[in-house]
Amino acid sequence: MANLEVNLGPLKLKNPVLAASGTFGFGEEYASFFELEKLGAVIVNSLTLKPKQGNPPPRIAETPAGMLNSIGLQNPGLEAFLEKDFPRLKSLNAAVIINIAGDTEDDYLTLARELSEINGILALELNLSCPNVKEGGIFFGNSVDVMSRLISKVRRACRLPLIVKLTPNVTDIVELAEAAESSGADILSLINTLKGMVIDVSKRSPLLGNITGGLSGPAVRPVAVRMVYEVYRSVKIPIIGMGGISNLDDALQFFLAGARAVAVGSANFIDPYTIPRLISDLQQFMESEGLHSIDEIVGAAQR
Amino acid sequence: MANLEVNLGPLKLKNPVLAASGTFGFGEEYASFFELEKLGAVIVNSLTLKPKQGNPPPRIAETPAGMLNSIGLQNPGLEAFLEKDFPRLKSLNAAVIINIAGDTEDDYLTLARELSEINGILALELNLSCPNVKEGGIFFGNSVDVMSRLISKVRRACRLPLIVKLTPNVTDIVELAEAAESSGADILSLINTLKGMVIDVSKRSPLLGNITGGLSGPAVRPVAVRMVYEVYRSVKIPIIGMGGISNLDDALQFFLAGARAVAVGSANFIDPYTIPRLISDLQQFMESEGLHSIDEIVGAAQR
Amino acid sequence: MLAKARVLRNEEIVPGCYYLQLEEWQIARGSLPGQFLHVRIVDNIAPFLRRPFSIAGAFPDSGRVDIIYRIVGKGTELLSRLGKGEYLDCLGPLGTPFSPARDIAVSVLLAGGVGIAPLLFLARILSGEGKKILVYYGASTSGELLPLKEFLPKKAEVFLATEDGSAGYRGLVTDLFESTLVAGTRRAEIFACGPKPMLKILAQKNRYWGYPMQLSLEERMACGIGACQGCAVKVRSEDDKTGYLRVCREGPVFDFQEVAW
Amino acid sequence: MLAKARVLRNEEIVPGCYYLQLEEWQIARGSLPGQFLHVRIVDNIAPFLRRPFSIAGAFPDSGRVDIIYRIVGKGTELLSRLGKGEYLDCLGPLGTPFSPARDIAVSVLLAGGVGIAPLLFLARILSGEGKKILVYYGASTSGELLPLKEFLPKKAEVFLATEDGSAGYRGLVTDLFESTLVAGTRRAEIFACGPKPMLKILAQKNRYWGYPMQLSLEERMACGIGACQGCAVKVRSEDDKTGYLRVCREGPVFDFQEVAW
Ligand SMILES: Cc1cc2nc3c(=O)[nH]c(=O)nc-3n(C[C@H](O)[C@H](O)[C@H](O)COP(=O)(O)OP(=O)(O)OC[C@H]3O[C@@H](n4cnc5c(N)ncnc54)[C@H](O)[C@@H]3O)c2cc1C
Ligand SMILES: Cc1cc2nc3c(=O)[nH]c(=O)nc-3n(C[C@H](O)[C@H](O)[C@H](O)COP(=O)(O)OP(=O)(O)OC[C@H]3O[C@@H](n4cnc5c(N)ncnc54)[C@H](O)[C@@H]3O)c2cc1C
Ligand SMILES: Cc1cc2nc3c(=O)[nH]c(=O)nc-3n(C[C@H](O)[C@H](O)[C@H](O)COP(=O)(O)O)c2cc1C
Ligand SMILES: Cc1cc2nc3c(=O)[nH]c(=O)nc-3n(C[C@H](O)[C@H](O)[C@H](O)COP(=O)(O)O)c2cc1C
Ligand code: FES
Ligand code: FES
Repeated sequence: MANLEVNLGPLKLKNPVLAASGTFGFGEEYASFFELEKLGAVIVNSLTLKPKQGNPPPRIAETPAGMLNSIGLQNPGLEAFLEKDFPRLKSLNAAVIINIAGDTEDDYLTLARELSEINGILALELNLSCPNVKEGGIFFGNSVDVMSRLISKVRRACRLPLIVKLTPNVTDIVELAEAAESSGADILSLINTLKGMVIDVSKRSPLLGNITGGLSGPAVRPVAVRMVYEVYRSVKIPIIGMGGISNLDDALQFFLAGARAVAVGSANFIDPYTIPRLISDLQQFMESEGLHSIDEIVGAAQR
Repeated sequence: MANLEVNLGPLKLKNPVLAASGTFGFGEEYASFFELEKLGAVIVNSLTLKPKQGNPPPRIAETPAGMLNSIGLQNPGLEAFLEKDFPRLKSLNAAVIINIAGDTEDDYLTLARELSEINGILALELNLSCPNVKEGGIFFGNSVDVMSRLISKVRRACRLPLIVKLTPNVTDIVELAEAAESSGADILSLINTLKGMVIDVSKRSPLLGNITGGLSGPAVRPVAVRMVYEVYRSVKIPIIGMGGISNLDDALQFFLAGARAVAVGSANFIDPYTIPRLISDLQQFMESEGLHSIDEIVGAAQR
Repeated sequence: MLAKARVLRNEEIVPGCYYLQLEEWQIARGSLPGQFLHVRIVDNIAPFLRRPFSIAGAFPDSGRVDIIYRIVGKGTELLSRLGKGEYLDCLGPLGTPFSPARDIAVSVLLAGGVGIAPLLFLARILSGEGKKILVYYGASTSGELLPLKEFLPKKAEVFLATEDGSAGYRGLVTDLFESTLVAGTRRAEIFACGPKPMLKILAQKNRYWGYPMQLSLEERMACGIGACQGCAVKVRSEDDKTGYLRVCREGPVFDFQEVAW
Repeated sequence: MLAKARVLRNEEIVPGCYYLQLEEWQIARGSLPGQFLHVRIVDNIAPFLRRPFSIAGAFPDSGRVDIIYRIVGKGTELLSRLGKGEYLDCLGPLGTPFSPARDIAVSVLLAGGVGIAPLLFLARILSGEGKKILVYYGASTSGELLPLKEFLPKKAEVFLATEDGSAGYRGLVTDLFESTLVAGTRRAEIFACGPKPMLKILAQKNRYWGYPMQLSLEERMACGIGACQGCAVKVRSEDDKTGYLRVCREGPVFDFQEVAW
């Protein structure tokens, strides 16, 4: 039987298919469909230091082959998470990666430090698509300097494998990827959502309560695959690819472009069995192609 | 009857629906479906100084709710265009806007100067999604400095209304739009294509001959509408909106976001009658809503 | 649960409004009034998201589950093309159902438009429990009113309102209800579903009337199961703090006092 | 032109391969062998682009236009679900047709797989002009071979090849043709359509054989009418310069000497 295990630098996964942050809650809901231990890992909803209410509704808009969301990082905050959600998630035998977000460097650092103390966390994923309130709202992930400083500090504050999730809303994704690598990231996640909006023509106003939202789903896949392809050529650390994956063919595009693992986001909403099906299709694919490890095809489309 | 005329600064159009550059050839093919004089204007294929062969095939890939193209600016060059294509286009009574592209500043300047001498051209559109060979391949549209310098020079070299077409593959579209305005652009076109790629899984290689291509179609519409919405707030010059428009509702999203005219691209490939139908639907809409001019709803969704 | 439900019937009953009967035994057995199905209309990327519809009836003995829907966009338009014998991908039953009080014998069901759907299911169940059912049902014009006889228990009393007066009371259904009301004289509880403005008016007025009242709300959904936080509705807790709850999980049925309009 | 063509028949004739008969009088009257239709499979955004298919037959007297297609992906899969009486949005006839020489009495039609489609149309027309028709037709296995009798004029002579030898000659159809060839003894012209590797081999060999030869090529298309430059094929002019021509406009039929492989 083909071996689905992968090593992403310091992070060892039983298989390379993850649930993307924000699309899988804290796992509970999907546990009624299948056993969470099947997953490579669950990347939980972005967690902030204090509880966050999130944005006013509507928060969801359908778009051609995709969707916009403006959840606004609604989450119970670190304390409640550690008390309630985390133990439940662990009791469901999920491999857990915690995605963290903040308004200031200090937020990230406190989260990283405190989560470092907790047993049973596989890795941290830094969500950099957040505006830095101290620097006038510039996004952590949009500026090489702001990002690099943050990553270096978090790197020192925490002993867990560090995944940095890059935003695609930038001129040069390669420059940011390289900076993340040299600031101490162990792994890169690509991509977060593209910034977009829908206007409700009948109301002559933006549809989302928050005006703009993040575009995800099959529509963005060509952008995501391109970014993985470009980043793979210029960094040495492993990449988790995501953006519009819903089946084996989609996932293989990412592996061939250079991702060593993939994450499934919006597709979970369409079919809750997307991830377990993808894992078993991948297993079958590897067997029929005689692959011993997914590494054999990672980056194979590079030329 | 509702008046469809619009003024985009110095550019007066009989209606606000244009054919987007690169998707309408030099007009000839569509002239067998309807009279080109119906259109607000035809923005022709990007024109370069010398003839350009374009990229190796395949040049087209279908994507979810969209497509990638890597035509690579194939065109006959200025001389042949002026000799053959332009007179034919004029004889079809089309209002003509010329989109120009170059590898160097000099290319753009020569094109702008020579086209300024020609009668019957409504405006020039600067395609900035081209790498500047002299500056090591950085895209004209990605850097405020490189772009601003180019626009200022072209501005001085030409007496025609100057449209600047921005690329969406940037961190801050507003910054670029403001720079284009202050360098002398009369009008902005948003958006060009998003950079993407598709991998042919069966061949384990990029599908397009050129590896990457430009994403267009309904998939990108949320990104395009958002950029028009953001740019409208910060510049005074008029905007031509485009990206995934195929019907009245799509076009209205752009008008409400802040575009004073729209252009239709990929949708022409799906239904060659898209533009004339959109014009008559728009006319009907304005009449049933009692609008005297499209200006009455431009930017109405801003809040 | 996720299931392929077979279409038994899918017919336009009044212009623009369809009655869809499905066969799916597990869903039929598990459903309670107020819950909904989240359906995937085509096995394709357009439309991308699932669509939520209230369960208008569930019959454990025949495996039947009903939905009543109005065509408003691409998804419902495609749904209307689904033929008998074809299959519909359904996630459900989802959400928190109505929770009628044991000891209140009179149930007022107040609906605007297609909001009647979940109340039809509720009426059947409550009637089976021996309760008295009063249905207040409004639409903009008579052509939009569903033929309720087909769906309601015989004993239910129906009061109609249309905005143009083409059937029943001329005006809003909330006004009709108010006009028939001798506040406080009768112990009853209200279950309502319809457009947001109607529910908002009801909630405001009921602060004076003082009935127990449950509302079924709508919000745009992605997952439908509680994972994405997409279907947020603003609520106010007893200590007057606001926050968001999920229409798909804590809802779609909420106590009227909970909702922060 | 753009037209809605009514489906007369849409049936699987060999596994994975469908025969589609359409009724559209103007297209039926205007079509020539080698031209194609660019069809929009659903009135929806998925799949987004049109799909090109060669015209396998056009009958001006009955308004019928035929297509033969193999299921390879989502578009053709959806096309196969189209039922009799439904309509298909067709753009066409498009492209430059085959241009047979007046004075050559023998026509060799050389096809691999579903590449036979445009040649069936050509055979009927050429046969009507009194020409002798030799059809060389190859596939990987006999199960993939279309029942040519149904489509070809009676007088046409057919030579089959399968790669596994399950029918006719064992091997490539190009080899079969070569093996029956006494070069230069006969005046004939060749029309070929099939997978690119097959056409490439043919083009190379024909430099020695020296027949007039026209090839029908495929390339991914967007507009189908010549506007987007998407369907580029590399060609070599007489002075050995290369450039790109459009499969949808200058093609799909090209002289074998023109194509730069
Ligand atoms: C819990 C619940 C129960 C519902 N029950 C019924 C019912 O019994 N009968 C009925 O006719 N309708 C019901 N609706 C509304 C129904 O979901 C929408 O009419 C439907 O989703 C519209 O889809 P569309 O593609 O036709 O419209 P479009 O406008 O094209 O849909 C675009 C997007 O907006 C969403 N959307 C549009 N309107 C609504 C809405 N009112 N509520 C939530 N999402 C919306 C769609 O789901 C989709 O994601 C219910 C909604 C909810 C939340
Ligand atoms: C001039 C011409 C004539 C053709 N005639 C026939 C015919 O008579 N019978 C037949 O079965 N097929 C024919 N083809 C090929 C046919 O167009 C493709 O098989 C079809 O487009 C595949 O669509 P799909 O959605 O099933 O496949 P997918 O692979 O899902 O399609 C994805 C995209 O790739 C394009 N594509 C995939 N394969 C091809 C191909 N071989 N050529 C061009 N585009 C392709 C599709 O059009 C679409 O844009 C012809 C192609 C051309 C260019
Ligand atoms: C509803 C929703 C909520 C999301 N929330 C988060 C989040 O909290 N943190 C984060 O880093 N990414 C978040 N994302 C982004 C996803 O993790 C993922 O990067 C993106 O959706 C692309 O993948 P997809 O196309 O498979 O959905 C969210 C996406 C969606 C659709
Ligand atoms: C096949 C194709 C070729 C294009 N060529 C050009 C071009 O030469 N110059 C240019 O400025 N934009 C070009 N574009 C971009 C379009 O003008 C337009 O900005 C973009 O496609 C978004 O609009 P749409 O989604 O309606 O297609 C091209 C687009 C397509 C699809
Ligand atoms: S729709 Fe996802 S939480 Fe309700
Ligand atoms: S497909 Fe557009 S030019 Fe041929």
